[in-house]
Amino acid sequence: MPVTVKTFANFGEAASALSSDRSARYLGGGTLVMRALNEGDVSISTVVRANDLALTRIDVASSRVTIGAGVTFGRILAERDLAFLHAPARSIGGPAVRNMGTVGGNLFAPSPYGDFTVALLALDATVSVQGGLGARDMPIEEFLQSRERQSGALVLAVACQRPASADAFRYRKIARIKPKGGSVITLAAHLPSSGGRISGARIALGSMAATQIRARAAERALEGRALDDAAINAAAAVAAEGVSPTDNALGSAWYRREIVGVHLRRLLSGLE
Amino acid sequence: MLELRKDIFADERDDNLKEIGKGTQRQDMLGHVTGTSTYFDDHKLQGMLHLKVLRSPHAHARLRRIDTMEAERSPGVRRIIRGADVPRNLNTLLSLINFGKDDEPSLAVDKVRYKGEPIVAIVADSPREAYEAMAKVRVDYEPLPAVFDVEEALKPGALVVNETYPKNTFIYHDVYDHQKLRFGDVERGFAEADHVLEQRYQMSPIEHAPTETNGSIAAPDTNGRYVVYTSTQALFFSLDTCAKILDVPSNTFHFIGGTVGGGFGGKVDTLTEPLAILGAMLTGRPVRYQLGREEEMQFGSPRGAERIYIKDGVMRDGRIVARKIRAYFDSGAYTRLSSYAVVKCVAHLPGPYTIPNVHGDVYCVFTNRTPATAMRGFGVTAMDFALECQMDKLAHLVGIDPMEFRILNAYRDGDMKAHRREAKNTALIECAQVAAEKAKWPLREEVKRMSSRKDGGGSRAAISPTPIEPAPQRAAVSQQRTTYDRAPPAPIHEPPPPAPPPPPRPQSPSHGATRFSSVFGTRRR
Amino acid sequence: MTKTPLQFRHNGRDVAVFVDGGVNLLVALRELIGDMTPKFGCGQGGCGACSVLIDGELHLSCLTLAEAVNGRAVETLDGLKDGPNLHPLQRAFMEQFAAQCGYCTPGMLMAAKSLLDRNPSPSRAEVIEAISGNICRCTGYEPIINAVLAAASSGRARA
Amino acid sequence: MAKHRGRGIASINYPIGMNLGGDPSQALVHSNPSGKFTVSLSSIDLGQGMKSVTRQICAETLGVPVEDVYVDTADSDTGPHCMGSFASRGTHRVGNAVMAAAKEARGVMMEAAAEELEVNAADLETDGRGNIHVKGAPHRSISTKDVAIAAQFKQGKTISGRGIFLVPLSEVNPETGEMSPATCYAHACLVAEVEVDDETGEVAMVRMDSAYELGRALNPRLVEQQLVGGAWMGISHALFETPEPYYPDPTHGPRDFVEYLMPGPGDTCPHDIAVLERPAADGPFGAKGPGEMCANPVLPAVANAIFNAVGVRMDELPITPEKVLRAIKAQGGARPQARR
Repeated sequence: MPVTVKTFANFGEAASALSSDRSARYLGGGTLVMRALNEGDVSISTVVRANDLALTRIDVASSRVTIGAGVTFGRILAERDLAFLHAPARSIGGPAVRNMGTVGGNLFAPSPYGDFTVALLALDATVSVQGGLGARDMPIEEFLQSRERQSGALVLAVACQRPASADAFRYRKIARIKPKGGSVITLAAHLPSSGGRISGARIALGSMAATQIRARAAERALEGRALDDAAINAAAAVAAEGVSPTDNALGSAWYRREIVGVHLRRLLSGLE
Repeated sequence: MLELRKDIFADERDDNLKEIGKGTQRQDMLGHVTGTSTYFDDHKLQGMLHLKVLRSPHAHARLRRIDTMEAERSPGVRRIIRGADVPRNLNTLLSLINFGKDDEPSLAVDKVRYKGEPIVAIVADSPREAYEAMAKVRVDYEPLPAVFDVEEALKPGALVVNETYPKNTFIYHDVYDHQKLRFGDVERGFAEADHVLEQRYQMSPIEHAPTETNGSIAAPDTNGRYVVYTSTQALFFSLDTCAKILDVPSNTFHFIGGTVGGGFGGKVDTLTEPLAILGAMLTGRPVRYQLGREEEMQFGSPRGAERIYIKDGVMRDGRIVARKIRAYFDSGAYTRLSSYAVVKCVAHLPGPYTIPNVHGDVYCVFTNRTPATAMRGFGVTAMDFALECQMDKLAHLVGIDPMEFRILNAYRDGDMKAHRREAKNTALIECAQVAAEKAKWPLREEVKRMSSRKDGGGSRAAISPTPIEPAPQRAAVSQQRTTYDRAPPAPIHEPPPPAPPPPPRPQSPSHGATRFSSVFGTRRR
Repeated sequence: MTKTPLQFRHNGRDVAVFVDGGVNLLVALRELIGDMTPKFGCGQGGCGACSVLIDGELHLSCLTLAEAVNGRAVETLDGLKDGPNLHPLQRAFMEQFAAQCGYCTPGMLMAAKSLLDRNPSPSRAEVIEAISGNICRCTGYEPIINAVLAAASSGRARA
Repeated sequence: MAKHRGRGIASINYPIGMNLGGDPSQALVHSNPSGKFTVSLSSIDLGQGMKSVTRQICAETLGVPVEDVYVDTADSDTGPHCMGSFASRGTHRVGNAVMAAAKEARGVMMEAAAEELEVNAADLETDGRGNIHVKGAPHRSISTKDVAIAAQFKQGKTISGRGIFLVPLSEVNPETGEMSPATCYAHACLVAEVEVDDETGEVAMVRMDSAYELGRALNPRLVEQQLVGGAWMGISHALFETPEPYYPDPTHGPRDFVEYLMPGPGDTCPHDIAVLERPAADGPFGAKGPGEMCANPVLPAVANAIFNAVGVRMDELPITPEKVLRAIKAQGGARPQARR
């Protein structure tokens, strides 16, 4: 079947079109869907686009920021109020990919992609999803666990709390190639503190399981402690707990397990 | 930063030249920066069709049935090409120089021997329609066990990869399963040596990864011929290969190329031209066949893997007295050019050093992986890696500075090389001296004074007595075993006894291709 | 196959074509407009050979749905020259011998232009970042980095 | 955590042209009526500079400015046979063929000039700026343009030449491997410095110093292109590249440029190169070929530098962080060798 492109002015209509047609894919920034079409993926015969302005809105007015699913990484980098997300945004692709790839699309990007989502997971983001039956917000963790079933849904936006300070959120992508490369491991840590003690740490890892996951043992190791060498070493020592990486062209499961603690320690201690 | 050291070898050069030696701008640079350099794909032909190839998902399988009925009826399909449509569906690239037997089909017929082997070609109005038709081709595979390791493939009873070579090795001189190098007596050398070091090296395959993938456009020309725009690295090589496979006179084709988006050896194999031309012949329309990036990476031929064993005997004073090498080139499922690389590798032994006793056995081995081909440094890159890592270990072992160790053993003018030709025009010592100077690597004065033009020849020009039959294994003498020593695997299988090569048989090609020359006693069948 | 009309500005000139559904901008530029300067290197977004500017912003034409540029302005290497005069980047690429096979050059130049349009005095690190989505297999990148830096300083000299 | 630096070296040689010879190339050179020359080849320029280096060889041989020569490559109807662009044979084989063709064309050009100046051709020389004059008497001169016009319209001569270069095929002895593989060899020695992270196994290039002997640098800028780009490819082969990351296990093959690893523009390092020229007896102006050999010394130099840095021998390519880390762990930690 030839490919049909359907463009909607309203995301609700786009969502309906997606959920009613198994061969339909949402175009987003095009980096996933156009590649699939270029490579002869004949399972796609409808491409759905939405021009709804809501999809490209950025709201930074309050301590909770909302980013439309259609916002590109290039736009995030241009937004001074989103400085805490600049490191993850810059870690994606080259400049051209960043001008195309979107926050929403990144949620669906298969390994070794999806680095921005690691940051969102550490920031405990919520994902607004428009399905055939209406819109709802879900925690990003729940979204990722059910991602396979979300392919007929349309993500509208993500939202997260702004970290209290620049130091409270850290991000690092370990890649073989510089300055741009696929992820061997991607790490993000949100480290809220009160009275000098970590409270409610969230550490997220990319390329360490089928989807982005949290390093819960490492989070627990930091909880209630000052971010000193002892706490950092304790977290690093258990960084590999609960991970299930696989071999791929960028690194083996063995290697990822070996170095995840090293890189977590370096991230937490602020070392290169 | 590049510095011309005109002071060195100045007496051998006439530098009184006008154009030579100048950094003149490239003739093609303006075209490159304006985007007007014309690559094969920059030819826009009216009514052009697109060719896509269905590839095997199995590394080794029997093809029980290929059903293209539904695909033939798919919208936009102009023609489906199967193996039976290819006039001469068996070829080996170097048949053009009479080296090796035809062993590779353009489209697989009864068996596939590597993952990605082409089975059916689809010519359609658009790439999308070709892909849709491809999804409708039904192939009934009977998966077979596969072999991926060169030494596994040589074990007795190993499955046969390529029936043309039932022992899974290319055949040299009609009798040997490898190419030999025999110069002096390595066993005697090892017996005399203060240290013996045996090591194993492995290089995995490498993809050429040119930014332009392999491809070609073939179109009926106004005079009954076919014009072919191509990314080939070797215009007549590809032209004559197509003439043979399509069984037509070579002047049927007008090949145009010359501006290519990188090759590095990966555009010699003539992967796309025969099918693009056949598509044009069968449809009467221009046909474009360009590999996608994933196809190029996974199924475009790579630089083949090599496994290399080196055993060296070295004296305390740093002289290497014996070097024995056994190497396996992983050719993948078909020969392509690996057979040639083996001989080039043998010629390269033992590296740029004068060693009185050298013994080499190099094998071209078939496995169920993508056929390998030429790449920049063909036949030499992996061997140089092994040799130079080995040199570093030897220097460490005898406690000599590694730069001085190389200069000490470097070949010089007048020395005899292991392939029994006199070394001339050598310059390894000077390169080492200048590199050391650049890197501020300290060398002793006497080493700085050494020269490629001094102290060569004489006893270094001699060929030591060389046993015809391999000498029997001697009992281990008082050699130091070292921390590098690892138990080397025993030889996998003995070569057949030497036999004289049969007399050459005259042969004339029945196809239209030009026969360039004749190499070895091995002849195309 | 149903075709969709598409109109956009191509290097300052209005063009209109009909495209097949799902066709990318690279195919539209090369096969329908006849602008062969953007190159196919991968179709995956990994090599940058097809880089173009859309409304002044660097994009990969192979991953851009052709229909999505309707009414927008597309710039390719073919539009980089000012009449017969080479752009400073083109001159710098020549002077630095920053091309061998030349296949990545159109994408490199567009990526570099995108940088200099926004940042006329980039650091070496910024140049490296700007071309990080473009693969070159021949040059080892060093001459390309030097060419972009040289073009930037020649631009400053003129200003 | 510690990062360790180390230096390693390698020295190599490389044969020029197809092994055993038997790989001819032809060239045709002809002038138009204005004394501008075209070289017709079927050879390929895949970035190495075939068009440019043969252009300079032709101009030098003819004795005309390089602007008066253009090279047309790779049309099987107009370009005579060439074996192809591989085996570092372009400069040597095609260069020699072009030189032979240009010599023949020059002979006709000098005869035609001699007829116009009414002297013996042996008494003439070119000035490289488009003029032919009597030796020792520069005022008795004629431009190549006027010679070409006279040859075409008055004398009825074609200023053209044919060239072929063939190293005759060598046989190989099956028992001893005795053969004549190549007529000349290029040489190189390279020092690599690396930095190894002993907790992650990552290797970063610090710098390279090298010397390459190439017979003659016909165009130093093109030589530099080959050596700089080739050394980058050597780093790539040493540390990154493979379509089979777990060879001989064929799984997990890369599908794109994210998964197929090559050094990015941020992975380069300073590289200081010296070029030596020891002319080859049968090279065009002594030239050998820089193209194929330039990556080769980098691979072992990097492996040897890693040993110097952390004391582990890396005998399998590519040298991934995983392989380095496994080796460091197997020996119980980094063991830096004597700094050199």
